Amino acid sequence: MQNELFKEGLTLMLAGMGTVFVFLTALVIAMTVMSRLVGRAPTAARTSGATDDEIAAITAAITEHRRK
Amino acid sequence: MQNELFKEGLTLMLAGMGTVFVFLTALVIAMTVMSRLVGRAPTAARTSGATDDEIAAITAAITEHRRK
Amino acid sequence: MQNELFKEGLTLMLAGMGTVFVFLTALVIAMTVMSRLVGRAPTAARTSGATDDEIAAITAAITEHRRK
Amino acid sequence: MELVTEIWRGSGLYQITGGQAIMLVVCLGLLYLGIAKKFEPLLLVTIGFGGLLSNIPGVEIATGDGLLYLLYTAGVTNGVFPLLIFMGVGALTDFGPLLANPRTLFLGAAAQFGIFATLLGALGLTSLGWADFSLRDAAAIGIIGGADGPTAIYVAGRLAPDLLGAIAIAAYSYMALVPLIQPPIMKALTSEEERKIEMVQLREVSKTERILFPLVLLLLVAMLLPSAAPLLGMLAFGNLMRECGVVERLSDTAQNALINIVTIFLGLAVGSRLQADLFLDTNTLFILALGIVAFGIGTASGVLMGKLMNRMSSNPINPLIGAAGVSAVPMAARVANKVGLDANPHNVLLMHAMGPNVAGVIGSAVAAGIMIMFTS
Amino acid sequence: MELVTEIWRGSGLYQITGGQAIMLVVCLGLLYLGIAKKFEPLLLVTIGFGGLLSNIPGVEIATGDGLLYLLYTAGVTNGVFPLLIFMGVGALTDFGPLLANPRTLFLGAAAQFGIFATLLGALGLTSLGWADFSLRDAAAIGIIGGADGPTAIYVAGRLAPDLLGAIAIAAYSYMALVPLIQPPIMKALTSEEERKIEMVQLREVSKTERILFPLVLLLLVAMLLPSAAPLLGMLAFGNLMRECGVVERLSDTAQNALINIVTIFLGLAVGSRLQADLFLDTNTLFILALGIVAFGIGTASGVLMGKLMNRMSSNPINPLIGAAGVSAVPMAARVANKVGLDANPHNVLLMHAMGPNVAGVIGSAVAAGIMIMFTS
Amino acid sequence: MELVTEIWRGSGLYQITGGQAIMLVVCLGLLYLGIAKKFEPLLLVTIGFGGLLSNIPGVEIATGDGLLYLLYTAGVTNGVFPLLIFMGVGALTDFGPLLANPRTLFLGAAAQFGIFATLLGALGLTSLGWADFSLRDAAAIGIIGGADGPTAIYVAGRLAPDLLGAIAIAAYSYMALVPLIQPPIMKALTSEEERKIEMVQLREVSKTERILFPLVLLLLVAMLLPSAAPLLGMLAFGNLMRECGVVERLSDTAQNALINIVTIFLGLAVGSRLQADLFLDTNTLFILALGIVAFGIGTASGVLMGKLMNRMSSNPINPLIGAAGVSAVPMAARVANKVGLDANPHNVLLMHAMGPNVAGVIGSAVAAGIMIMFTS
Ligand code: NA
Ligand code: NA
Ligand code: NA
Repeated sequence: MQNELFKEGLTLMLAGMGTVFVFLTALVIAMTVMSRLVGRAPTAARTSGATDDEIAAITAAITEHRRK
Repeated sequence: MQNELFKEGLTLMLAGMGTVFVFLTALVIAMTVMSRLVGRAPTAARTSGATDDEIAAITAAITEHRRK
Repeated sequence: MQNELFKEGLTLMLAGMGTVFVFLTALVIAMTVMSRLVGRAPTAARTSGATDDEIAAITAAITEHRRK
Repeated sequence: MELVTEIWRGSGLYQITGGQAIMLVVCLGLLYLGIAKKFEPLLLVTIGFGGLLSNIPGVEIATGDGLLYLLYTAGVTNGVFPLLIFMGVGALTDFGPLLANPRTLFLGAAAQFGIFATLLGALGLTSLGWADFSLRDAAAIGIIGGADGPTAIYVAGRLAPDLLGAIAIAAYSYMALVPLIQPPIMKALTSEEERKIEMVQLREVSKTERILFPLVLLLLVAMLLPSAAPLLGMLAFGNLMRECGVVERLSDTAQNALINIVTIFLGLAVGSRLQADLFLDTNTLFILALGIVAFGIGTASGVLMGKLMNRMSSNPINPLIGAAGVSAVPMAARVANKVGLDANPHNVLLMHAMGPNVAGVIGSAVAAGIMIMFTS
Repeated sequence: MELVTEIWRGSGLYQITGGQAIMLVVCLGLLYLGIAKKFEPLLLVTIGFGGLLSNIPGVEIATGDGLLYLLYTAGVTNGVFPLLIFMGVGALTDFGPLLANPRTLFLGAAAQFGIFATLLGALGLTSLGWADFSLRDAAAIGIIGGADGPTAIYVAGRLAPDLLGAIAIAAYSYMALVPLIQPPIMKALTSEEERKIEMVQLREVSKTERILFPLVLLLLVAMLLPSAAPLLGMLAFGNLMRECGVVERLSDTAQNALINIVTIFLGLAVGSRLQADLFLDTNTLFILALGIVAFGIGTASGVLMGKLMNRMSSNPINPLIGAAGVSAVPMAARVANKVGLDANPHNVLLMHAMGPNVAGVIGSAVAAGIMIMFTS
Repeated sequence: MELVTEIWRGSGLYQITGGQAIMLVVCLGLLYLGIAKKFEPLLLVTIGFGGLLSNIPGVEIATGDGLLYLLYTAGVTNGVFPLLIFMGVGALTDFGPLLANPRTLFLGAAAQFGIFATLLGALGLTSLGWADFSLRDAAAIGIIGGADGPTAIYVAGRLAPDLLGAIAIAAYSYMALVPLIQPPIMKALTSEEERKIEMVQLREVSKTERILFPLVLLLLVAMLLPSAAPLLGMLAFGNLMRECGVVERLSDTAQNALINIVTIFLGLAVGSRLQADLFLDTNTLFILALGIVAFGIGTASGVLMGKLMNRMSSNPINPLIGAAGVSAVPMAARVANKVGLDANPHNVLLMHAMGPNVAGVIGSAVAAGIMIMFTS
């Protein structure tokens, strides 16, 4: 048994998942802060694909790329 | 006279034309067999450019590429 | 003071502007001669963007490239 | 007479090895899946045909100065092709749903557990003496669980070029099989009530937020995990071209001519790794087996994280959208939507699932960065 | 004063050689043929302009690290550009007429006799001591008779790079001259009755047959003549992308942006071989002379094979379509159609001639494979 | 614990230098100018983002085998990218106004004085011991005054690769600032009466003239100044494809897919020269200062030449169009038009200004050729 290598893998798993969560948590915070700062300034808002039409259009566009 | 070289050329000519015919004969056979096998299965047929319209369209398409 | 280098620059400036003018003068002459030779032969003339519509179209086209 | 012998000896029938014959059949199988079953056809058709070309005996196509080998060295070993594809994906992707609901990034994070569990699995096989994967090999195999083709090819090109063929095939095949792999796991881990949960409509996202998002992402990568910067940087660049509104001609080209050209080249180049002597190996079987485990674990951890978030959150979260966190854009989001509709015909989850879906792309690029940093 | 001398010595008027002056005139002639006469303009305009650039004295364009030299090494010596063009041609070509009537492949086979007769001619000139062509040179010259530009460039780049300029010029010029070269030969070898023969309408070809055809072609090449696999493989790949129906965006790009970019690069790169000291040579004159002989012999053998097949077949075959077997797609097919219409105004041969026409592309690629195998 | 330390040491926050932090801010500023102010967005967005990527600490992007470094060596040091852009510009440019009024070439000539004056300025700074520019450096800096991005990048890549980043930034920034830089100078040097001058309508230009123009230009370059042949040759090639009418598919691709792909690559590659240790330097400040002087002098000499020509000519010439001779197509022509309209609401100078505007492109390419010949 190459226990060394397996241990190294375990470390990498813990550090890896940890970093993924730390990074994405930081991104959540950064996006939230950014959105609030932007929200204060009056800007031309654009709907975020909330309608069914837009859902269809976006999916179609991505699908077209992946499926063709 | 470099007769050696010319003889080599003659050999290449005979072997070459021979191989071209052998290969294309094999292709004729393979295509025919393939078409028959496919023909047995019911498939959505598509006209093979047999109409005048299609003749025009195909020629135009190829011509467009070569002539422009 | 690196006078040598500065002098070399002066020379290059004189020679450079001189060559630019010589070259563009030659081009003016060549274009004029070419246009006259062509003018003799009867050719399908095409307006040189003299109308306001064309001005708009050309500017729009170039702008589209540079600005987008 | 001699000449006929020479031609016969030059023929494929004379020279072909058993391995090449098997690989020709395998590649025809990939083409069948791509064309008849429409499984990720952009890549399975190009990789499959590249594989056919690469197993023709006695001619330099995938070796020497053959076209496929030139493409492989020009764009795969150095990562150029996957990075350009990532730029195109960025130009094609709408991050609006993620901006409207940033918390779904956690779902994209959780689903990356499949990557690391698989890495551990590969090392476990090695510890047991069944396989012989190095840490770098295991990292590259794990990334299959990221369910993102260009990321997998990028990492494999860097860490384990010998395994690139098998890893790419596994990644694209399982991405195509997401509608078969995910639903049983999703149903097993959720109750009927959870699957019926309807989510609140997403808020509006302003143009400014859309423009700033790629820059925020890039700066965060730069500060926290530079080794993920090539992948996420090109994704952000493509998305900035898309959203900034002043370089539409570049964005169009990145989304069309350029990504298409690179896809053709990348597919052929990856196909060149399907040469029999590189591909036919017990390693390949292990990689295929580990890959499907990776997808399963990723799906499960995404769903479980969805359940956890639903309990902790004031706004209801349907745990099904967690399964979309594996990426496999947009297939996984559509699967989540479909399973949700089965439970509740009024439950349109698609847009909500797009958030974790694109979050999964970011998540696996982050995981790739960690792998590369840790093993180089 | 010294400076003026230096500028004068740097000028083209001071440095130009007689050969360069001649080549500038030759290249202007090529541009005239391409633009005013519309002879194969895609290649004659790009090659012609590349030739102009390459004969400007005293500047590195076609040498050193000049753009045209870089393009030449990047894509001509290794065959990359012709292979990508072949992929695009595959994506542009409809093999339906050939599938509807596979026997026309024999016409495409017969017309390749021009290739081998010319090879023999080149060696004959050498035997007589008039020229000094090696077997590889002769093979590359013969391929002009294939009437297919990318095939000629591919073979010349492999076997006789020194002759590439002359071979490419001969191939494209004579392809453009097909409407002048072929009709007299066609009329001399056929009777009025033969030219009036109407052919039965082609059968329908199913989508499945169209998809399987490139795969059948590839597998046959793999088994019988691997050395033709790069050319025919890329042709088959392009055609599979066209017909399979699931990768339309790749097929579009292969037919448009990609083939156009490569055509520009290939034309300029081939033009770089029109440098005076490479091109102005008695060899070039011999190549031009041999090339036209090749076209003539190819046309004649195609027509004669058509006569033979007409006698042996139950369905009537108009021998004129045999002339289309030289390739020169689609010009040769249109010439056959026109000569047929002259004899019988109701006789539309165009679609019937497209079969041998595309068969000629396959035939000359097969001949190219034999040449490469035999001489390497 | 060790691992956390390792991750922390791998992070950007740990590794970042002050210079990199400054450059990240500078690059965000370039993006702001490109996106919010719409200053030359095609290049400022791509260069700016490339600069961001290149200042991420601890990862090979702009160095080693990173993507941006590969792009830089593949297309900037050898001039390939700027030359392909020039081909696209040729395919996009209508030389009709210049053909209708060839004398406006003199305005394009005069405006190049900014180039040479700036060269002298750079050498003056060196003579004073303030800077340390070689003759090649000074020549590359001077070319900023040509107000033509690809020409500046081409010359800098050849003569002063170390200064390429600063030169490209200066060239594109000032081109974008033309509407602010030029009007005060134009108004200071002309009287109200001069600005009101209306010009006679341009004559018609035939298709033949349009086709012959790029050939005349090329042959003249070949005879008089071969060192300018790469730049002007590719410009002429693009324009010939545009005007000859027989290769529309190539012209379309040169104007769209190809120029867009190359613009993306060129922008990223130039951005790679914005690495802090290459860019942050007193030289950069001198280059930015000299660049704006170059624009000012070029504008002034164009206007003064316009005044001179107006006095010597029978047809009236509005001196404002002389300012368009700096190039910066089409911005400078639009500025001339606007200043003219301010003085006389019926005075549409746009088309008249397009002549000197495109003449300025030719003029600065000629100047580039002289610089390269003289300093190599
Ligand atoms: Na993922
Ligand atoms: Na042929
Ligand atoms: Na200029």
